[in-house]
Amino acid sequence: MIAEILVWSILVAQILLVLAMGCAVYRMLKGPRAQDRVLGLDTLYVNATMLLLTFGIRTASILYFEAALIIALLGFVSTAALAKFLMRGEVIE
Amino acid sequence: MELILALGIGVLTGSGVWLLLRPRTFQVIIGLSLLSYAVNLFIFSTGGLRTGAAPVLQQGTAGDLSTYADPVPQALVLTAIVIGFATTALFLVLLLAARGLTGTDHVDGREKDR
Amino acid sequence: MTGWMDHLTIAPIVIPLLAGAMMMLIDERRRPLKAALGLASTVALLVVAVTLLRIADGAPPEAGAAAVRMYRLGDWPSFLGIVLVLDRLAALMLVLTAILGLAALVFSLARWQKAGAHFHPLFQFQLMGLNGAFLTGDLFNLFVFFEIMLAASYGLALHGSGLARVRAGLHYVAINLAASLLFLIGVSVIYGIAGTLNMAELANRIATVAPEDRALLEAGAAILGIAFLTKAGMWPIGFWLPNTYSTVSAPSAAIMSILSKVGIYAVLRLWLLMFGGSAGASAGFAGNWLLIGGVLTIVFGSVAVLATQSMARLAGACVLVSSGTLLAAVGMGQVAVTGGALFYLTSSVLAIAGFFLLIEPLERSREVGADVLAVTRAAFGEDDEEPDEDDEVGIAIPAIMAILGVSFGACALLLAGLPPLSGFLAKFAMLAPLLALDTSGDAGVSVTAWVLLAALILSGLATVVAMTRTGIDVFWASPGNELPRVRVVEIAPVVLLLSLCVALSVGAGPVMRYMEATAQSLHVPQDYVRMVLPPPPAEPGAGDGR
Amino acid sequence: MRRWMPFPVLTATLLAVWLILNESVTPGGVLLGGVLSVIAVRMLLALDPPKGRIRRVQVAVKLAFLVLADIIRSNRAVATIILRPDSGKRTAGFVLIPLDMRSPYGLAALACIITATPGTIWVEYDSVKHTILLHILDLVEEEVWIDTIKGRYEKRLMEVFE
Amino acid sequence: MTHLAEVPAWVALLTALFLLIGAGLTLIGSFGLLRFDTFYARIHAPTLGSTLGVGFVLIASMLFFTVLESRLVIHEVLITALMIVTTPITLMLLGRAALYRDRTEGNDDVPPSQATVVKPDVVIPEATGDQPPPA
Amino acid sequence: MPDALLLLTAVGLPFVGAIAAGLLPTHARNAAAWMAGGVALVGLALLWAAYSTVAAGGVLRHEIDWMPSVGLNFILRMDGFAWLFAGLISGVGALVILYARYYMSAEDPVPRFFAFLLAFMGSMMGVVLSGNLIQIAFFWELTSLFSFLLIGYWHHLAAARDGARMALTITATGGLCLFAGMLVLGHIVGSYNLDVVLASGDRIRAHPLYLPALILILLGALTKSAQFPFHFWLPHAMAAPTPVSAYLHSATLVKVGIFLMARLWPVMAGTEAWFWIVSSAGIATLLLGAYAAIFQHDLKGLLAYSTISHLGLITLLLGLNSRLAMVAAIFHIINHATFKASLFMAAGIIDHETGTRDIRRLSGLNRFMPFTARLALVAAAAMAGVPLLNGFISKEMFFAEALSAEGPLPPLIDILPVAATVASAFSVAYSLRFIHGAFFGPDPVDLPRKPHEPPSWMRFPVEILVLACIIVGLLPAATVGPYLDMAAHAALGTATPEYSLAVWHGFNRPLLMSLLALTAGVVLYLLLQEYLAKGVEGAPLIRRLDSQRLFERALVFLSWRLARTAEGLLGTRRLQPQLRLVVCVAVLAAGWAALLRWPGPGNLIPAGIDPVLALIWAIGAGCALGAAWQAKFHRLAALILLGGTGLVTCITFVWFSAPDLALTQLLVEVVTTVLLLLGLRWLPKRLDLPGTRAAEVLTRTRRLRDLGIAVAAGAGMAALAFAVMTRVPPELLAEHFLERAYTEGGGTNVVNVILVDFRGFDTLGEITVLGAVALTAYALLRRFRPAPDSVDVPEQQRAQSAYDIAQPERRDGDTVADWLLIPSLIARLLFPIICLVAMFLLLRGHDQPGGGFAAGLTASIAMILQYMLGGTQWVEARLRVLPLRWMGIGLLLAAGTGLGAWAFGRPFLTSYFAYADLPVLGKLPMASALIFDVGVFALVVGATMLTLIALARQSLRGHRASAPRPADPPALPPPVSAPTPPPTPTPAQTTMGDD
Ligand code: NA
Ligand code: NA
Repeated sequence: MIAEILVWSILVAQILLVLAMGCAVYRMLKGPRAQDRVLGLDTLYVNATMLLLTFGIRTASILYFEAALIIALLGFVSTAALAKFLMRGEVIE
Repeated sequence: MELILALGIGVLTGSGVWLLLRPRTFQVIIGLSLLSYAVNLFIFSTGGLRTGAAPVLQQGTAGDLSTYADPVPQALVLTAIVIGFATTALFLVLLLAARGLTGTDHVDGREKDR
Repeated sequence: MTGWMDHLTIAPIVIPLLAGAMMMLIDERRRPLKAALGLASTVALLVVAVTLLRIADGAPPEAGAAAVRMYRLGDWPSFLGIVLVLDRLAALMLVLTAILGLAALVFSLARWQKAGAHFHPLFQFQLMGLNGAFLTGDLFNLFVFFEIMLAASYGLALHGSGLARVRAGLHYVAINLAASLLFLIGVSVIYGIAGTLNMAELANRIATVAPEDRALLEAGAAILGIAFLTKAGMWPIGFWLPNTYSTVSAPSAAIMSILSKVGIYAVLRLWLLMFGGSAGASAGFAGNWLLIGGVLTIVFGSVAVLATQSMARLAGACVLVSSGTLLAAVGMGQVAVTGGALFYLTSSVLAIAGFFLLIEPLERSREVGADVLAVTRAAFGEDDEEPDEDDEVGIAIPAIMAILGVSFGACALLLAGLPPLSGFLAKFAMLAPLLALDTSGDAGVSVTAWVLLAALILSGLATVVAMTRTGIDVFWASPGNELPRVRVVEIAPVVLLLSLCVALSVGAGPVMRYMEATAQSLHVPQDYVRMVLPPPPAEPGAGDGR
Repeated sequence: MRRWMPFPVLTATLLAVWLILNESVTPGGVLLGGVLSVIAVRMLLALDPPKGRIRRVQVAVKLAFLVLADIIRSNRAVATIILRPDSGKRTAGFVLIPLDMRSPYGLAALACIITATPGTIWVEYDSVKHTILLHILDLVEEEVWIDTIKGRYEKRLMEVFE
Repeated sequence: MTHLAEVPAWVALLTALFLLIGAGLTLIGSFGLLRFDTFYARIHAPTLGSTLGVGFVLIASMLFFTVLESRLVIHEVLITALMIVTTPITLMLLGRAALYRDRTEGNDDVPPSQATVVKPDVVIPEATGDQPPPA
Repeated sequence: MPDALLLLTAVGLPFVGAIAAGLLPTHARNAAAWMAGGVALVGLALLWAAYSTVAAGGVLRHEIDWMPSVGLNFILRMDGFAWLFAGLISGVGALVILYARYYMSAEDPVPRFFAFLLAFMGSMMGVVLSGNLIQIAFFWELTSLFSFLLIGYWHHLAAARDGARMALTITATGGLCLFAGMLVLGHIVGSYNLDVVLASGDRIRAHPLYLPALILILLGALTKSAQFPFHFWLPHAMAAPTPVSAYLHSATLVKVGIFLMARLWPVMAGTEAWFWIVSSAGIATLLLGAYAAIFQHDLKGLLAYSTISHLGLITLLLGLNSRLAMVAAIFHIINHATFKASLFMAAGIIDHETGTRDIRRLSGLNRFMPFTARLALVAAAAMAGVPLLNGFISKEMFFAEALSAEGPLPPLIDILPVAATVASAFSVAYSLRFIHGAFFGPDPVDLPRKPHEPPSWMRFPVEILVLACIIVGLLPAATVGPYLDMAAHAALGTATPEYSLAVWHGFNRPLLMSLLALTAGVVLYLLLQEYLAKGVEGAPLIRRLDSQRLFERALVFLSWRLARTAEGLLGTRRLQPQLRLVVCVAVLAAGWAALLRWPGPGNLIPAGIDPVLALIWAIGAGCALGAAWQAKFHRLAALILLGGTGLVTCITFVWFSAPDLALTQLLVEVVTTVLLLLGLRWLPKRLDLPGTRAAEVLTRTRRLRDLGIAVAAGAGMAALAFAVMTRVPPELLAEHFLERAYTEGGGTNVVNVILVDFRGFDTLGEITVLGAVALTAYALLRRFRPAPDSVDVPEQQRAQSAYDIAQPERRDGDTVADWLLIPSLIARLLFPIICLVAMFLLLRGHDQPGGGFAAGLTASIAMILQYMLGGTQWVEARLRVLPLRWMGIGLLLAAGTGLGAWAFGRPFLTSYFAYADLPVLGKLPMASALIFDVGVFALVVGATMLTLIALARQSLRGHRASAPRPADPPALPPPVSAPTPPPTPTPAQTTMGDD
């Protein structure tokens, strides 16, 4: 029963997170400005980190931790690059 | 589950092919990237889809296919990702060189007559 | 596995790898050192390749002992790990690669090595990729070596940069990337259905594939085939080939003349291994398509030969004709024809490479292409190239026009398949068994044989017309040009390659015997399979002491 | 010691990160982690990080809890704004805040705090006029925000870093 | 999913609760991306996820694995710390970039730069390949 | 002398001589002539040595293995027939060489001439002495080749080039047909050996492939022998030096076709097809050639058409299927060789001494070169068939055959005597024209040179030949009789008919015809005087039938216009159609293969659909479609959406148990995004400009088609993926890997063990790819030249810089410095942490997700971040990454690990692992695979950095281009083609960061 609750709540949490990702993707698709799209991508990365963590719980496996760690550590690099491009027209000067 | 992934692969392939056939080099490189996602997923999927069965063994044991996913496609995909990464980089540099020399980003290095 | 000789099989891969890696550590300004290293490596490759050829040819086929040598990488059992397999075909291709490599490298010493950065390591990787592709007995490893070969060829194709080269290079890379994706799809379908990547094991399993899976397996093979055929330049997916080959630098083009044959090699190897006589329901799969594709390629190649004015494009079109010929011959699926086709392959690879190397000195005498190099050398950007200290110092060789003329004539004869050089014998070696194929009754010459005969004759004719036109243009109709400055290192490789064709012509008997033995073992790959996958008890106790 | 370990806090932090990553504390692991941490710090030194160190750890810890509380509060506030049906009537806006703090580490910490706290974001910094421009989702009164930032965070951060 | 039954009930319940709170907060934050009508409002939205959202999920994860594996599993702490440090970088960079773009376009609803002199000819239209989508 | 040596010398010596002559210095004309003459004389001596055997009906034979397995041996064979031809080749050859010694001018590179001539002679010998069908074709093509070189010897003349090309095109084409015909003939007989072939006449004629073989072989023979309708190349070949014409068109080249027809006559003639083809070609050629010859104004042109006509005569004789006619043909071959060679030489003398060959300008030369005139008169008389000369005798034989011919075509048979007489009359007319036009009449005016007799040695060959004409004409049986007999017997075997060689056969019908022809010829010539005096070019009636023009047009059309059109239609040089074809062909091939045998159901039951993953894929699909939609006008959006797709792919990898893949995918994703963004800066702006309506419709159609292809490819791929996913093969390789990864590979992360151990070779290859690509990218970027419109510093930077400058209290670069102040500080602090994580991933890769590649990318990203937020110059002043060194060391490490196994007598890449039990530190895994992985790591770092840095450094170029500052080392000249950028107020600041 308890396990059942856990299973379901993980599922619900994941669905919530995926919906959150959907919101982010909406911004990526819709814009209207480039900064909105970048913001969407950044949000998508954050949400994906959490999705991976919930997935770890769901499968009781810590093997997916590294992927989440990498997103947290390096996911910002691409968004930072995009922001730099918007501000300076060039990523590396 | 298989159906979802298959459809996903299909959409990626379709989008990739569409872009591959476009006239701008940037479109082509995005298309190639999408296609390599599709192909990587495809290779990956040939080993069958297993959830929560990463092929990482317990210390000191031998594994078997009933508890672990097929590691071979994964290894192949890893190689394919690396090679795909390398070739994407090369294609990018090349399209920049072409853009610089020809002045256009058309795949043929010259604008088609309107 | 103890003797050093045992490791010889992998030497063709390791030598250029080490040479290339070492070159990365050498400063770009110390080019003579790199060149010396490259030369040493390539000469070593030639020696090794010839030794391997002798080893592969050691056991006569009728003696029952297989002329196949296997090298198990990582000491894993052959079905498990990656194996290298040396048989006559692989050895032949290795020797060809080494010869072309040496010729192209020597040629490049005159000026091309300086036309851009990192020529030498890329060249070594090119050789490594080619050798690996010929040696490997594993389908995915074949992909990897294809990629090495292609990656290096991208570099060599773009070597020297410049508008035309980059424009054609873009197409070349784009299409090959697409083809590589197809390669991957094909390989993974085959793995997903047959469950193995080892080519010998694959040959074993093909007959036992469940009927409901067979369609997928064949679809995978078809996709794989398209990948190979794209690289081989088959019509209508090989238009990139003449465009690319005609723009790349001469030494790159020379080495690329075998690159297009890798696609053919792969088709030959895999098709005969997978869909040979023992493939059960799949035997002979898509053979007709190879034949049709081959003939269409010959036709298109001939048209392109006629339609072109530049020598480089002409050479590119000749590559198409040669590819088409080989595909059609392979598609016949007959041992004797395959033997002739291998002879043809050897002859045409040498001839086309020689022609590519010849074109540049010839173009130099004409004003049109004279400053191609100058343009590409126009330093642009962060250029820290050393000044061209000795570029124009080279003395014009006496009677150079005569040497160039004779060489051109030899190329024309070889490409058109006219006597007395090996091109003629090669055609004969394919056509004679082709006509003799079906001697049941008196009528016996099949329609396909007629078609192929006609295609070959007409392609020869087209080549004669085009080469005559070009030759007259270059040698006869433009008397005003001054003698081109050609260095010995530029003309020597051409002479070497063409002399080899003469040698092929004179020594046609033994050469043909080798080719026939090769074809025989390709068509009856049991020896190959048995050698790669020995009976179970032979499995060594792996793991101990690892 | 200084020579080999110029940033002891950072080195220790790195070692901790290493041990947490490896999820084990064995002598070998500590030794390896220590060596790697020292090397990593030396690599950082090559990049000329500005001088500066944490002077008052206590304040720092207090500030951390304060920020945590603020974050929780702001989360609630922002969530409410998002879910409120009449969120269109918000009074979002920019506010310009003059700063006294000069320490780059302090500024960095302040930026992290402000940006990490939902509802506020650091938009622009002017090194000539020493002002920051913030965007605030629920800007009721500018002065309140200036006081909050300066009094609540900047003062404490200056204690820590200057 | 047998292993999920291996943890005690309280752990399971707490894990479930934290997960739902974290995911819910994240969704609310992301929902803000849809709700708000200006970029500067939207830029606040993801912080919900990157602070408490991720925090709750990480607590859930730490709790769950610590109990499941019967050892202290705290490496999730790293993720929290990194999130707190890296998210601001992105948002700060992005916010300022947006401000620049809005200023050069002369949008009214952003504060002008604190310039004392602005040369009229320095206003240059956007440079990226990103035009507003055609109507 | 042994047969072998004799035969090999006969064929080989000319080639050896050719090479020797070719190596002589350009001015060594005497040496070359002596050498050539010597070779010809040796040839004659050899024939003399062989005569006794051959005359006794014997055959000299020598066989060498060549390609025995395909039935091709090098066989030399000399019988009487071949002997006769060899004699003509050597004899006429010797005379021509002597003649040429005096004919060729000092300016010509004579050694080359003799080299070609000797090579040609060798090829001719090869043809006549071949004992193998393929070998005949082999030497046949060589004769075409060397005749091409001889005809084009004076290649500075356009006529020589065109003539040579035409000759080669026609004869080589024929040669290829002949080759095919020989293949078929060999297939019919089952052997290429001439002896076997000559013994299989009945089999050949009865074979269903007889007709194809016959047609192909005759195509070769008739083209070579200039038979209608392939005759037109021959007159154009007259652009050759006259010795060449004398040689090629009297005794050798054009006789090769005749030789072959005669050689194969016993086995291929005697059928209706033979009669039809050969005799009709012969009669047409005979008449046409003779008719056209009358109207030529060029002496050599006249001789050329007369040659055509005489070749037609011989062909006609061969076509009559009569043995006696065959003998007559052989006889006429000899006669024609003698009188025609001498006439060519005479024409050459006239040309040489007067400077022209135009009959309209020549006149009365008899007074200036009486001796030559007399010689020419006799030779021309022989050509005209005047009694007491050799031409008369063979012509009589021809008339006799014409009268007695039988065949399947009665009308042809009926007109044969008439045609023979008419042609003979024509030949009288053109012979008269030759002699009368050149030697008689008033003194010539306005000749380029003052005519006089040639050097006596130059006339000598003519004298010899004319003497032969007379002697044979007077005493045929005593002189040529034995040789003709020998040749006929060799060609026909025992079935040689009785014939008599006599000057006088009584007053019979052939004689009547001869007289008629002589009279008619004279009358005709007289009647034509007025017309010919007008000097109109070409023969009336057939002037419009200009085969040469037709040929040139056809050639240009076929080999040029048609080919270009066809190439355009069948091929393309544009990328889009090529890619479209590749995709379509792949889809069709796979579809065809799959539908050929419809696939059955899979053996796995698909798992239920997880709503989470389904939603994730909805997102992924949305991103992919969005990227496809936006990639043209919103590149940045497409790039961002691509990132979304990548993330979904990564989540999928996690979902289906592939943590390593997820990790790698993510890292690659980040680096790729940065990479593409770096590139975006150099791409042109794109505006959505509407085109014309027609263009819009076309575009829409194209897009619809591409959409169709994309949908088909996507659907096909989805179906294939589904099908493959739902089946698992009975035996999977994976089973073994899982079993042995730890026990034998020493690692728990099976994927990593596969990568560094089981299939480490793949990984070695993969990093080599990476290295090669990085080198290529670097090399390309070194030569990178930005497009003019993107060379400037980006607008944003200019605007921000201008803003800073406009503010009195700000310095240039403050805006960006303020903007990056905090991010760059945090990024610097993150640097050691990211490096630590990289190490972590590297060291644990063998057991847990990670590995060298992931670690290398992580470390690279750490560096990239610094470059991004600190600026290139700032970073490079502080950290010197030497990417090439990393790459080299990495590759050597990886390869060295492989080689290390050799020391232990194991194959390449055999791994070693153990757990070292150290004090304090405890058990530590020691695996060679780790060293390998470190190599991978180093290479990945090096390759990634090399590419990225090279790309990033291009930005510096923009700054330099807009403001070259002396402080920037190394100072570069601005690009040549780049327009001068608009002046900026002050130099742009490139150094960033907080200084
Ligand atoms: Na499968
Ligand atoms: Na915030």
